[in-house]
Amino acid sequence: MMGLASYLIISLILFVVGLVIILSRKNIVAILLGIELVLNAAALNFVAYSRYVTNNLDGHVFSLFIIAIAAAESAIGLAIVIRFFQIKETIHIDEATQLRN
Amino acid sequence: MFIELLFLTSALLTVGSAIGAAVTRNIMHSCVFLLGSLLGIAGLYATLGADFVAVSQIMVYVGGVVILMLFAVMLTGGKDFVSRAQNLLGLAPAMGNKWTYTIGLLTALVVVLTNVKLITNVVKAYPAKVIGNDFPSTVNQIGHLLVKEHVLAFELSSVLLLGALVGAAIIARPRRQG
Amino acid sequence: MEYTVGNIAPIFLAPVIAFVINAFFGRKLPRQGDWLATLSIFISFIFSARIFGDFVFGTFATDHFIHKTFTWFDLSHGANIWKVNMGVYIDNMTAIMLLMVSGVAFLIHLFSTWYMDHDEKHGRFFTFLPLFTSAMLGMVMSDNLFALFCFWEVMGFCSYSLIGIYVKKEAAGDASLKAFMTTRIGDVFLLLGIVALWMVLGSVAYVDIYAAIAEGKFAGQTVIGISLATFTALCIFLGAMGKSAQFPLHVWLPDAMMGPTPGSALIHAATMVTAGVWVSLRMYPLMVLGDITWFIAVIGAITAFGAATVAMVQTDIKAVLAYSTLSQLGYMIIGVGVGSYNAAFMHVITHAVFKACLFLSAGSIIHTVHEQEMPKLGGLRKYMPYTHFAMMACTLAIAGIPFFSGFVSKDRILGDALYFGFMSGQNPLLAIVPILGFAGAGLTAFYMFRMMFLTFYGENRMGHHDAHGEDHHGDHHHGHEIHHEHLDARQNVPLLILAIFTLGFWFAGSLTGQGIVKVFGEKTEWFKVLVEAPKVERFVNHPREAWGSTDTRVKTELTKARYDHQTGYAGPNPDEHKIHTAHVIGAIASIIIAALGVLIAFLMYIKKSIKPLATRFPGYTEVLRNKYYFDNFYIDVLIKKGLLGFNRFLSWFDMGIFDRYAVDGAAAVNRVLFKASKWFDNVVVDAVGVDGTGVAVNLFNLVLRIIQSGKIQFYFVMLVVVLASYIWTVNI
Amino acid sequence: MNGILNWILWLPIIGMVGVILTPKAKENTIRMVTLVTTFITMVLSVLLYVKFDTTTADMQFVTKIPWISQFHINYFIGIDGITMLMTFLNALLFFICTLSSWTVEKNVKAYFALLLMLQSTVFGVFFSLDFFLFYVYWEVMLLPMFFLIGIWGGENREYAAVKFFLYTFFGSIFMLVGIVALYFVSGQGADSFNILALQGGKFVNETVVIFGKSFSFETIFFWFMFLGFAIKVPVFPFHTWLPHAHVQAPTAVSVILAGVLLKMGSYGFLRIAFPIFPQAASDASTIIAVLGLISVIYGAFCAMAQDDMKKLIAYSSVSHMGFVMLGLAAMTTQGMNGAVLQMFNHGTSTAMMFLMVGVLYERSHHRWIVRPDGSKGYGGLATKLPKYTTIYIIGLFASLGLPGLSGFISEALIFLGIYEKFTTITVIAVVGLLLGAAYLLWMFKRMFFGEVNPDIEKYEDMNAREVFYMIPLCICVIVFGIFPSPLLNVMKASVGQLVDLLSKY
Repeated sequence: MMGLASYLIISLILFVVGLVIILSRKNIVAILLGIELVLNAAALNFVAYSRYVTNNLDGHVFSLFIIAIAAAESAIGLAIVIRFFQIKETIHIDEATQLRN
Repeated sequence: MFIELLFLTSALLTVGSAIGAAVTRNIMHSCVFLLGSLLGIAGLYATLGADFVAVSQIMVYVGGVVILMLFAVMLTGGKDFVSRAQNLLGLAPAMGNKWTYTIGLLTALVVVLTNVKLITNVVKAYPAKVIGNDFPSTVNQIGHLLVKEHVLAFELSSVLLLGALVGAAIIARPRRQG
Repeated sequence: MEYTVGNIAPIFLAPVIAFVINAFFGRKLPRQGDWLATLSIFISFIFSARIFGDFVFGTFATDHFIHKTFTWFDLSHGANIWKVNMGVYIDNMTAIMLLMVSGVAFLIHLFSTWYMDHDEKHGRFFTFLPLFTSAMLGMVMSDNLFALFCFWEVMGFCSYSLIGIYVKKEAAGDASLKAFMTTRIGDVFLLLGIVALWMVLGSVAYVDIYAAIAEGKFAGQTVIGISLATFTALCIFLGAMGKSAQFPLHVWLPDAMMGPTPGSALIHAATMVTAGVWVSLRMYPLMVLGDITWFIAVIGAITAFGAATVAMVQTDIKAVLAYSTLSQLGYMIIGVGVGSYNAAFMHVITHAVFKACLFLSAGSIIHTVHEQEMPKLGGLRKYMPYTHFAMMACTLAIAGIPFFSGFVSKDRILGDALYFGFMSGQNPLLAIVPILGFAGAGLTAFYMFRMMFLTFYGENRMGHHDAHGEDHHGDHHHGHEIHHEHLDARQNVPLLILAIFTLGFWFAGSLTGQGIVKVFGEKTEWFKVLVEAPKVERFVNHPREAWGSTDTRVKTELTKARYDHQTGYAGPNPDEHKIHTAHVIGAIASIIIAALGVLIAFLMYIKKSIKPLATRFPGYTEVLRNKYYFDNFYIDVLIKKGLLGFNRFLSWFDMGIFDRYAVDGAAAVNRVLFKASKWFDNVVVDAVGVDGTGVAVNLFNLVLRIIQSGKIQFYFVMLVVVLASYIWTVNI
Repeated sequence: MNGILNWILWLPIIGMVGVILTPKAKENTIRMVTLVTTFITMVLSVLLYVKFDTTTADMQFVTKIPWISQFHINYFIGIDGITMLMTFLNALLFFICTLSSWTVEKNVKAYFALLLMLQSTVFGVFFSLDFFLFYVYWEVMLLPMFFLIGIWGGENREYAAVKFFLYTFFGSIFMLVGIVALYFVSGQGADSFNILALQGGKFVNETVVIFGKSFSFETIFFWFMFLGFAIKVPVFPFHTWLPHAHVQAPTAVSVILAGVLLKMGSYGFLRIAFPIFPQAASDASTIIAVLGLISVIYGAFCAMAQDDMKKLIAYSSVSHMGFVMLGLAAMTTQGMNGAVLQMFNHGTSTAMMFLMVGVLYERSHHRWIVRPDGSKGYGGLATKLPKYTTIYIIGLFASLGLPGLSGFISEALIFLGIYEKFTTITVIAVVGLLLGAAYLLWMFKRMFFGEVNPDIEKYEDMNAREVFYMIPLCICVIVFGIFPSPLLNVMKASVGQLVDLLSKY
């Protein structure tokens, strides 16, 4: 039951769910939430491979960096959301059109 | 046996919460489901013998990111919490409607098919390897790795975090209109 | 005589230096540098006169030439040799032309210092005039078509600048634009011809082209289905048509009279417009090889006759002269076409002298009385005796009265045309050439004397109108108070000098022009002897000198020869008898016709016993006044015809724009096309093709449109799809 | 000695740092720093010209330092004859543009910093001999350009900036694919990113399998590169970004855009597309020539229809760059030399035209030759602004190819070059010369002749600064029109080498 394949499948499910959230939601916070899931799927893959394939700890280190960067990213992202909300009074993604044309 | 139980519960928690987060139409609920999913992942890390990563996961995500998200949801005034009906400008509902979900699921299908293909290859390449239940502590080794081999990335990520911190503060700072 | 850089280059460089100095410091010089320009032309004149003396007064034989070259730039690399050589090519024709150009230009500069005095454009005028003169001298001296083209265009630029010199007049802008663009049509063809010759023969030096003709290098070469010789000859002649204002491209020359009169005299009468004739003469062997001489003759005949008819009804004194220039250029082109090489070139020279003088006389009149409408002039003979004398001499010359230069040159052209049209066994339709030629000659006599009679004879009509009461110069020559003309070194001495050279014997060597009463004794008929169509065989392996080297060739004595229009003096021509007959008939006929023309003019305008044209043939006069509706045809009809067709097609999207231009006649028919392409560019390619929301016809549209939609999620979908398709196709 | 080139490349960056360190309020200091930097760069480029060895076609002043050694990416720069001309042009135009930008008031510091950054990146594109470095500079160049148009542009600036960016980016994506493909095909060895080592038709026999079908490697990737460079030139179907960008960009940026950036496209053909894929280039020459011809004629027709001065000159750029493409397609000594010379000459003459438009715009704040309501935008300028008119005439006639000014020789060489290969195209292309004269002189007539328009009564003639920065261009246009040898001698060895290579295919 516990093999590389099962971890990969869990990671795939997480990734797909994150992707569905990103693609189907128009709420910026929700999109960020989806991104977190996608990142976690990737990190999980790293650790799984690290255990079952390479047998060293580089995967762990990498997932630690992913965690760090995801934290930074969500901090910035959420700050932008707040700022965006102050300007636009909404956090609907389709309103973010300042750069178009 | 304990490990397998832990794996099972963690996996169910992870997948179930993730799907819940995707399905629910309330952003608050979504965040809480995310919390569950992240906890499940921490459990999965534990089953892989990645104790340090699991703890970091709980501390950073559960303690930091999700809380931050909840704050953001609240700070944005509670609007768009739940699925809006068709509103001004004819925008799609904030938490998605059947069209957006259709697109999302179609894309997901593509991704799943693609990945299944990849995973089968991977599984063929690395046939199931029985790993003993020995879980030595990784903290010591990770510490060495971080300050020796990966020291540049480590330092850079610290700078990045600092920059993100300051940047986030500057961006989110309310400005006087005028 | 040795020729080095030192005694050839100043001819060209002296006016260039004057141009540069006047262009930068003209305003600071006394009299805005007009003396400098005049002086520089005089220096050119001195050096030209020396060359003329060497070549003409018996030092060299007919086929002698100086050819010095230098490399302008060099694109050789490795074994691939390709150089652009420039050089000086001086033969008898060049020597004569140099003297004529620098001499006439000097006199016109001298006159201009009087004419342009106190004019607001004085400085600018004396900047462009030396530049023009240098370009003309350079063109005459250059040894290849490419250099000729360069100077040709610079002359066009000077012409453009001088026509448009009075920038405040809208009409000056129109006229200058028209002049430049019309000649440019010919120019691009000339360039095309040069390019074709260059790439096939490897050189465009005259001597190399002659050698190539002699060696038969043209045989079998074709360009887009036409033989190379015909194609290049036609291209070069089209260039000549533009510059020499021949029939379909003639419309610019009358308008070019917007410029100051001395400028018109130099550029649009004496020199620049003869550049076309010059290049046709230089490339005469090519024209013969390409078999387009009949075409040249017909074009010349149409121009000669058509312009003469229009000149009959013009009332502006400069317009009459402009159309007479057109007509005379037509005669030169006839001369080229019918093989009258020598006489065509002689007409270039004689015409330059008398037409420059006529224009200067007109300038003298205009500047004195401030009026150029002939019906408002009259009786000026008493007030302006010197101008009258000069103008009368020139009128006699242009009208083809015996003893004057025009008779000599034009009569020979007409004699050859007669032979060409009736006796040489050509296509009988080509008889049109001599018929139109002779008719034009009669008209020339008529309209020139009409001009003389209206201007200088009869009662003074100046009192009948308010002749520019205020004039900004502070002069007081107007109304009945025209002051009596004094002999002035700058006003009328140049005219009188030119008038002296309207006598025929200077050119013909004999008083009558037919070799009967000889004036020059031994060197009789120098012009006939020295100028002849190039004999191409002589140029195979011709000598060429680098700039630094001196001329070491053995000089041969001048060889005497009899005039013979097709084979030169190579031997007895079986047709010589016929040609001689044609010339005799031609001479007699042209004397009669000219006399008839003068007589009619006399009866019509002095005796008033014949009703003037306008009352006799009102309909035809109207046609003539409108210049055969050429301007209207080019501007209004072509545009409007083209426009209406396009309008129906395009009106659904933009009616107003086209409507506006339908009324405006300034643009050419191209305007319609331009508008269409603008629309095409903005609406179809740009808006629909790139920005348009229309169906995604091609990937490019699709990608741009999607990126521009700003929907980040769609972006994601595309990303995923692309990645997935990558994985599926790569087959990991 | 090799140091000069590095100095030229990095001096603008040093200047940019200087500008950034200067306090924002000291606007004149900022301008002076920029001016001094560009001036020294120009002096260095003249020095480079003096030291340049014209006898060889090899790269000179070469610097090669490993950068990312895992992928064999080097900091590898050097110049040959073609680049030498472009270097000089770039240095000259930026110096002039700095002077002409003296009147920019909005956010001076950022403007000059971006201008200097742009200069350095453009130098980088021209100097790079490493493919990766080339691509980096090619892309980085977009950044300052995007902001310069997007911030200091006209009323519709964002649209123009985004359009410019996307168009170029679209092209460079294809170029990137080509670079990666070359990297793999050439064996990922030490010279896989070395432009010089890739040259010479080494991939003639390579094939590439796409969707199971086999294609000629050369053909596929030549067209990929073609797309990237053709958009930059721009060649006919890809030209629509140019009028927008030109109309919206501030004067100096228009000058740089027309004067230097367009040349990057044709430079790409000369340095990359042709020598690396000679077989495909030689096969494609007819198509390139036809596209060039369409650009010439179509650009001229479009220019004729414009009422906006800048748009007119923008379309004239399309037309003139069409001549460059014709010359490149000829692949003969005359045509190639003519094309490179035309690149330089178009740089100077179009720069003059855009600068003159800028000078007038500062006085009138509009660019209408004929206003939308049909009235004249100007009229009688020749009476009112004599100095301006004189310089304008020089630029105008240089643009339309009057012999004695620079444009003529290059156009004549191009015609000579294409005649043998594409006779029919030559016959049609000469019409472009005619149209070129028509639209320029017609514009001149509508603006400068006639009664003085009451609007322009208050305009002042060009001041000393404006005259000063026009003088170098006037000298270039006149001197190189009469003596083209200084330019031709520099480039003919390099061009000859390329012609020799192409003539084998």
